[in-house]
Amino acid sequence: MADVTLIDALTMAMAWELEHDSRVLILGEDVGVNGGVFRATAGLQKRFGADRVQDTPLAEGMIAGISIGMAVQGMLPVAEIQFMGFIYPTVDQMISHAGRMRNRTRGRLSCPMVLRCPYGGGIHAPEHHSESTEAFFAHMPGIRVVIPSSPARAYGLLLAAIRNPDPVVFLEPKRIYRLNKQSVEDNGKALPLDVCYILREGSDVTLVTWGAMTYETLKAADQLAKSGVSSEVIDLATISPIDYDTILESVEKTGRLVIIHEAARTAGVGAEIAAIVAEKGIYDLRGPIRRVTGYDVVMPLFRREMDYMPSVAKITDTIREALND
Amino acid sequence: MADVTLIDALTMAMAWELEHDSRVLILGEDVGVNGGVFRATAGLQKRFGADRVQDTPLAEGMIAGISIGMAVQGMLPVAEIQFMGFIYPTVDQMISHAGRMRNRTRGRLSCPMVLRCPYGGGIHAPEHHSESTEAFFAHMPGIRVVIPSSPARAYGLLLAAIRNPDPVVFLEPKRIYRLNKQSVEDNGKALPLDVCYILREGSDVTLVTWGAMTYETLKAADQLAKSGVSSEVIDLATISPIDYDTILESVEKTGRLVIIHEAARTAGVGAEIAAIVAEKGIYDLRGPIRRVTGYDVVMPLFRREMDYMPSVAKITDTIREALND
Amino acid sequence: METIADFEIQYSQFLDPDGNASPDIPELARNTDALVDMYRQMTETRVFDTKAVNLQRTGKLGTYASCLGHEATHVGLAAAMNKDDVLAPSYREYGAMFCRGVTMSEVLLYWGGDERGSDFEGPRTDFPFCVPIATQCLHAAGAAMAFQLRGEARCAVSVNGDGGTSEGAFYEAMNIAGARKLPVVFIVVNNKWAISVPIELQTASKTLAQKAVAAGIPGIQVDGNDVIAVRHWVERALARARKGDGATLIEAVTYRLSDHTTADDASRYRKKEEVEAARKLEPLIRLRKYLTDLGLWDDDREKALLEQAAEKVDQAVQRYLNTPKAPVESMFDYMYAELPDSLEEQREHAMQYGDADGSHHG
Amino acid sequence: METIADFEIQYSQFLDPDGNASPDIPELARNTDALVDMYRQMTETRVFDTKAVNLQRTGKLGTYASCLGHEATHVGLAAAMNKDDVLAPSYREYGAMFCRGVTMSEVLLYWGGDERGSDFEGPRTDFPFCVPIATQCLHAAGAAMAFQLRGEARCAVSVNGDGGTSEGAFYEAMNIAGARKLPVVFIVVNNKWAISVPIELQTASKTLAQKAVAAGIPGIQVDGNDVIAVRHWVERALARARKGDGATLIEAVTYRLSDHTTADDASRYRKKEEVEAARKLEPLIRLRKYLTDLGLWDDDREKALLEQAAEKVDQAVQRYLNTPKAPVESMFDYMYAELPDSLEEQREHAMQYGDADGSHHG
Ligand SMILES: Cc1ncc(C[n+]2csc(CCOP(=O)(O)OP(=O)(O)O)c2C)c(N)n1
Ligand SMILES: Cc1ncc(C[n+]2csc(CCOP(=O)(O)OP(=O)(O)O)c2C)c(N)n1
Ligand SMILES: [Mg+2]
Ligand SMILES: [Mg+2]
Repeated sequence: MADVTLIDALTMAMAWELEHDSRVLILGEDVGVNGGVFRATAGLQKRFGADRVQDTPLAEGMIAGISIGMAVQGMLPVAEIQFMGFIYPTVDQMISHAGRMRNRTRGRLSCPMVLRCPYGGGIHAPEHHSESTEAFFAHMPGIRVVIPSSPARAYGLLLAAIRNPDPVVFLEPKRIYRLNKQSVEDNGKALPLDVCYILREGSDVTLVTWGAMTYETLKAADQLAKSGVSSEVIDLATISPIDYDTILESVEKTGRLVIIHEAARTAGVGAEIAAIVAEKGIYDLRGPIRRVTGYDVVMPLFRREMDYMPSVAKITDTIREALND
Repeated sequence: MADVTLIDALTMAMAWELEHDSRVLILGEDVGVNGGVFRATAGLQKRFGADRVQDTPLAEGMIAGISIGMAVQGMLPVAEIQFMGFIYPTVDQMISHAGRMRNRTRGRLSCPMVLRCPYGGGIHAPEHHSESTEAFFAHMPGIRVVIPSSPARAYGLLLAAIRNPDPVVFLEPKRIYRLNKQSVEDNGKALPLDVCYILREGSDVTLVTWGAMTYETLKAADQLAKSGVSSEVIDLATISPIDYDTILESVEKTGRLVIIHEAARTAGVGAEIAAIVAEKGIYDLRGPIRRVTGYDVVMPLFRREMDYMPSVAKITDTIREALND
Repeated sequence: METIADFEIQYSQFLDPDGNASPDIPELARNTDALVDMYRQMTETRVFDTKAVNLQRTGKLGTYASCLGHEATHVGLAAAMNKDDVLAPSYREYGAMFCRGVTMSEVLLYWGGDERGSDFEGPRTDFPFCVPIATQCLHAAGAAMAFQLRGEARCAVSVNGDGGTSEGAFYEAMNIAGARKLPVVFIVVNNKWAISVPIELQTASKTLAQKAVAAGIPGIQVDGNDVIAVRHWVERALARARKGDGATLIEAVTYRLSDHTTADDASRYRKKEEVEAARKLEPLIRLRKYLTDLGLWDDDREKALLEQAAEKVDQAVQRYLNTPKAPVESMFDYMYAELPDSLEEQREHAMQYGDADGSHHG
Repeated sequence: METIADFEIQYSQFLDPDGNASPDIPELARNTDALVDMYRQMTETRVFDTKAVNLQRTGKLGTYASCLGHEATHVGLAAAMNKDDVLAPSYREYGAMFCRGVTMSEVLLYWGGDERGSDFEGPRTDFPFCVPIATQCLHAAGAAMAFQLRGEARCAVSVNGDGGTSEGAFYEAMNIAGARKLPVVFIVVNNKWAISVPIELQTASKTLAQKAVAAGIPGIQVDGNDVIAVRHWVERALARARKGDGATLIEAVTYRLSDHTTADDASRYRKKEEVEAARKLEPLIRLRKYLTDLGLWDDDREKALLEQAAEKVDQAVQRYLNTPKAPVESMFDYMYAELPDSLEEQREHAMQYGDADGSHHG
């Protein structure tokens, strides 16, 4: 039982799988000698060799494309895209092939790959280094999308993603890579890939969020608890497919729903959650479904990035409005 | 006043702009001598020359990238992507540059380009030729998304798209390219880019749809009218930004909302409409917001494609359910 | 100024259009069984192709991409491969796919709008048809990397067209293959046209073989209508790859004698004369002449082969036409190894409506 | 077998590391004002670069990408351009941007997290910084197409790194430039490293200049630490492009003497010795020696230049540090020519919360 950060937990999970399954390999830009620009793969090449932890040339479409080729031929590639702002060249391969190989061949072939990518803002990074575009991948049939928000979930969900027989886009909230430590047992135990997590139980309002925003959301819940507001906080964790039973049960209990995400609002994943509840849970709702999200603008350069993002204040104010319905 | 099909109207609009604005040029695969695989640019190269109607090499990322370069330097490129299944290599250029040039340079530069692309299924086409992924572009800040559903709107909206000072993704419902004719005056009059159209007034239920699905939806409305159901049918037309006032007013009147689109359900544009109404119009709703959409699967090859798509039966049944709320 | 690197691109042809063999014709030209077998494959492919076009014309098949004129390139490249190598085709390499063991009815099912056409009975690990141009080049590179990592003596072969050489994916695949000495052969079928775009508009590069220079791998141009040249150079490239010496790019120069697909009308953009001239160079004539000169072929054998081929094709067509639609729910059942709960409801909805209710247009 | 195409890649250096001129040194080496001016630009750039790194270390600037060692390549390429040509840079070509008229405070604003850094006062039509690797190559090709269509005698110049040559966009841009004879020059700055990935892992291609062969355009490799060679060959390429003879690829070989950015620690992946060896080849030393030998330079002049440069940089830093944050709503106000109604509400929401309330982490 070691106390580890979220990023340490990811390294542990990759090491475990490299150790226990010879089909697993890591590839990406700077993942080898350098151990990744965020150090997620630090030490892995030294330990497992340059064949199994490979530095690739600089081409994301290539990384996705060869990962598909390898996965179809029996390997379990875990590819890293350095930042979500550079994931777009992979979109064609992911939607046109990764998500289709199994269906296209009626199960003759499959594509068990993982595309890892740090995402989100708030680290004072340069342009294109703060994107949150999980909605693109959530809209792709055949692709699973997973986002951990704690060291333990990072470990268990990444193991599950690597072992899953289908392609998984695994997005890592880099703002909380090293935010805090949690004791995680390195026991190779995976977590399920289609359940969300109730981080805090409550009865007045349901707050659905994921990734780094779980922290703003929990803080908002803490603040409001002082004034007697009981919030239920749900970490979506598996963005696609969505476990909406848990969300619907919670809304049935609370009657109020606020969705918080960092991505731009329009056609974000928050809209899907709202749509599901507006269909299946509408009679449980006491008032409007509200979203606290990034705005429909380009993520500003860092002097203004925090003004773009949902903040504790924005969240608490929105919850208060909801309570007045 | 000529009676023209939707695709004729697009050709007319491009011809008008080529004629009246020397900055306009058409480019894409097979758009020149061949006049486009759907003939949308038929005759334009002969009339305006190979400089202004250019056949490009086969590379969609290149087509988007050089269009951006041209637009930034004062041209008004109208690029054709042959099918939406091949639009994915443009995603990087569209989100990383087209939608950002103006903001990134504080207005010093801009990107007045149009990316035209036939989309949607139902024409018995081969694999990858039937995609409806408008949601990707709707989620990109700085990009407008427009979908016409009649010859008149095709003409007026394409003119507006070409004249718009910002990038526009213009998606063409190819299944209805030649479905029927309408008399359209070739007068260079553009339509506004952020209003939706009420195709049919009604009081019992609001049906929001776009593209080819307007036809299934209108048919469903006709059928139900026989049993006394009064449906209001709205053609969204401008997918981004969304004119939600019209939708909210309609829901205020009808109290019921059914959204119909061909794209896969999860994180589709229908979810955004549901989310907006669940926020701003919830008190007007008498029951659940329902969606009749493509399923969250890969568009099947054509023997089964119609089973994937919303049909008049699926729509009417869903509306009947809504009426029982 | 000093010269720090230089490159030469070679062209190879062993059988000229009249079936005359060049003096340096390789060993395999003496393997008469192999020659006859390739001729049979090429002929069967052509008979199949003609039939498929007719099926489309009579409404019994969807849009179909003819391979007329490509038979030598397709059969030659597959004949050079080992059974356990993998092919990453694009969409018109039937001659190659048949050699690999894909059945004619599978190809018809694919163009007939049925996914089961890609569930190849024969080559279980070959990649399926690939429509997004040049994306398969990366799959081949990835497959080669898998073989290399596992220490298997297998190779991957990808096939794309002249138009495909304009896509970034094509160069990215060659570059990683070069950097890693991957056991892969990239075959570019230069049939002079990408739908309506002639090769001259596609690139300023004088040959497509020279694009290999960008990746630091060897490139060669061969007469794609000469099955001996194609097979010989692909065999050489595969042997080299298997030895661990890395990737090769082979440009096979041929001509698309048909429309791009049955949805295309090539008369809009190219001259009859050009097509007629190209027809004289087509691959079957020269091989038949050569076999005849060697006393390995005559009219009777030809007649017998054509009958046999017609019968084989008819059987495949019957199998295809007699294949009932897959059940509606099949669109869900292969999306994931395990169907997520969230899709159950949609699956039931689809089943409830069964077949399309015909409310659609066009 | 016949040879159907051959290619040679040339290397050019006029000033060796010790400042000795080769006999074939071009005309421009006699333009003493030009030489001194380039030396001044290179020196100012280096002084700026050192200062920027310090600003980051002291928390006054965000992540910054140093250009240490690239000064000759950057200044040389821009010195070769006409004012009305356009530059499509990546993110570290400050020497080039300064020559083009971008101000030092603009560069600081950009790395300081302020969009106004890309609202260049000087070169209004130059492309802004471009972070997504190699995407700018296509913008340059598009710009060149615009100039060609309008019949303007202008050229576009794009700059990317050795790593950038692995991206498909780089090849797609060269290919269209070749096919259309576009007035564009592609400059590849081979500084041997792409963050931690050495050129040997990036590609098997012996030179990066030879990648031009794939597009049928000329490619040449020059010593990127020799400002005379860089400027000369870029001038030649631009003249050729202006004449309508099309695009050129120029590989400038230099070395990244700094970490990749201030967020990087190069000691993790490369040897001190390699860096020390490269330092001996850096561009300022040799030019200073050459100028000194020509009697155009001495210690007093050097001292004066350094003081002048320091002052200029300090002024820019002050301007940068004194620039207040842009208003919150500025994140909305440049998204569209006209803000859509649907964004009004979000804009007001953002304004209501004004500055960040500090509730965030990290
Ligand atoms: C990425 C992509 N863009 C466009 C298309 C549409 N398309 C199908 S075939 C084709 C031309 C391909 O030409 P080439 O590569 O020479 O192959 P050929 O058809 O001649 O065998 C085009 C543009 C496609 N399938 N994929
Ligand atoms: C498409 C893309 N992928 C990854 C990155 C992250 N990244 C920034 S710089 C860099 C290395 C670039 O190397 P090179 O092209 O040689 O340019 P250099 O930094 O050496 O000047 C990488 C991988 C990026 N900016 N864009
Ligand atoms: Mg072709
Ligand atoms: Mg570099």
